[in-house]
Amino acid sequence: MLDIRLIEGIFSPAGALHAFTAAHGEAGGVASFCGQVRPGGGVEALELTHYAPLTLAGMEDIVQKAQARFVLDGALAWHRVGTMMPGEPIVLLAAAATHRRNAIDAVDFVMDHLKSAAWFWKREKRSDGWHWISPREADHEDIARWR
Amino acid sequence: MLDIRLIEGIFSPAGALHAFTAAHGEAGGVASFCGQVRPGGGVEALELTHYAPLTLAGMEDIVQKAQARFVLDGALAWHRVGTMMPGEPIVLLAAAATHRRNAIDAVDFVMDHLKSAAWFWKREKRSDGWHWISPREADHEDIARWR
Amino acid sequence: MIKVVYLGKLADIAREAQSDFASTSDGLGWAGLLDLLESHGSTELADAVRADTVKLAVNGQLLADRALLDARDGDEIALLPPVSGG
Amino acid sequence: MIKVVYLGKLADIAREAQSDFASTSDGLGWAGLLDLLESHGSTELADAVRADTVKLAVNGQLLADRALLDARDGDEIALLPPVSGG
Repeated sequence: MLDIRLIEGIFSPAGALHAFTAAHGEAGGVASFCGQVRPGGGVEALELTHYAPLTLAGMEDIVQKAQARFVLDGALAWHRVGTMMPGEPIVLLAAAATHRRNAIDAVDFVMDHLKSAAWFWKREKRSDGWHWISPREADHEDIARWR
Repeated sequence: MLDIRLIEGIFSPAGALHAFTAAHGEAGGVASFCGQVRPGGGVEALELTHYAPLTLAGMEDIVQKAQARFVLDGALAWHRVGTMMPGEPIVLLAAAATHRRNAIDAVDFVMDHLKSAAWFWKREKRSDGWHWISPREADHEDIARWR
Repeated sequence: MIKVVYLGKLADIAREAQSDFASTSDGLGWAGLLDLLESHGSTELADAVRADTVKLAVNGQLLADRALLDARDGDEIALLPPVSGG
Repeated sequence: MIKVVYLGKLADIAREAQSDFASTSDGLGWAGLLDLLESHGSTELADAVRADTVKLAVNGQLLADRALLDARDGDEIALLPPVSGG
């Protein structure tokens, strides 16, 4: 099962993961990663802009690459867009597989690619207004691991 | 926060993960892995025996090694003992960290070490009775990755 | 009419999320787009779009090379600066 | 009294989870333990415990070398075959 979504409001990672795991009772295991808006550093809000004609198709492409590379029973990739507050979830990934290494590696692979190859633009609100976030060098190093 | 437990009954991985994530709102992300009893192959039940004076201390030792190696805000390791049915969770791991690579790698590291270095003995019930499970060669290869 | 969509930081520089430009009988190419952005927008906008890291999509299809741009009436051009996602 | 705990497959071979052996004034060493297992249990049990992969713990402390065994009255010896956990 592939479950790939762009989400405009807040969502419950635990609820999503529970449903995904229940749908994959045949798998040996489920790996997941949930990224959340980090509080502190003066960040009051985070905004993710996307470009609808590319973004969801791009996420699907990344997850399909993961499916082609790792033996998976299913994968989930939910990504918030819009404005979110510190502590709120931004992205939830999950992969179910017979062998745990495939599940863990698939989550790792999809997260690296979402970071540097998915069509999201991020800005942070601080006390002095909004600031665009530039791509981090580390993100490009992370994706290079998979080549 | 370290939350390491041996659990004698069934538990809710989603509930545990929700509480762990809520306790780590300051982390950038939470990685997890949940292993469950695989249905099929004629397996009717799985039994995990442990040796109380060693098992929990051994799990704590593995998680502390992960903490020393990766920069973590917290880690959770819950492991069932006793008899469990197909589809039921066996083990839940979670790690919270500022940087996702640390969280994902910590889960991977702890799982590999639990598989080959924790004091659990596993047997499966099939139609013809109980069968002890031998260590898999792959488990030893997995742990060797971290040396 | 050709719609131009500004993503990320480019929307700040353009001071709008998108512009509608009148189409001509000729297609709109890369040089023509930069001229339009400079005349209807600002030199700053044209310069920001000219940066090598900005990619183009036409009707949701990424262009392999910006020099291939040939937009017609009804097309939507998206101007895509480097992403900072996840 | 010295308690011996059988883990995993060893409990099947011993047909019990643990045995209580009377202690003597001398400590119980590795050779003495194997003799006890053979006489009170079976040759099969003694052979299974003798396998290089079986480790010993005394009072919850793993022994680095089985030859170091020197159990006294009140001690608990655990016989630990290879794990198959997770």
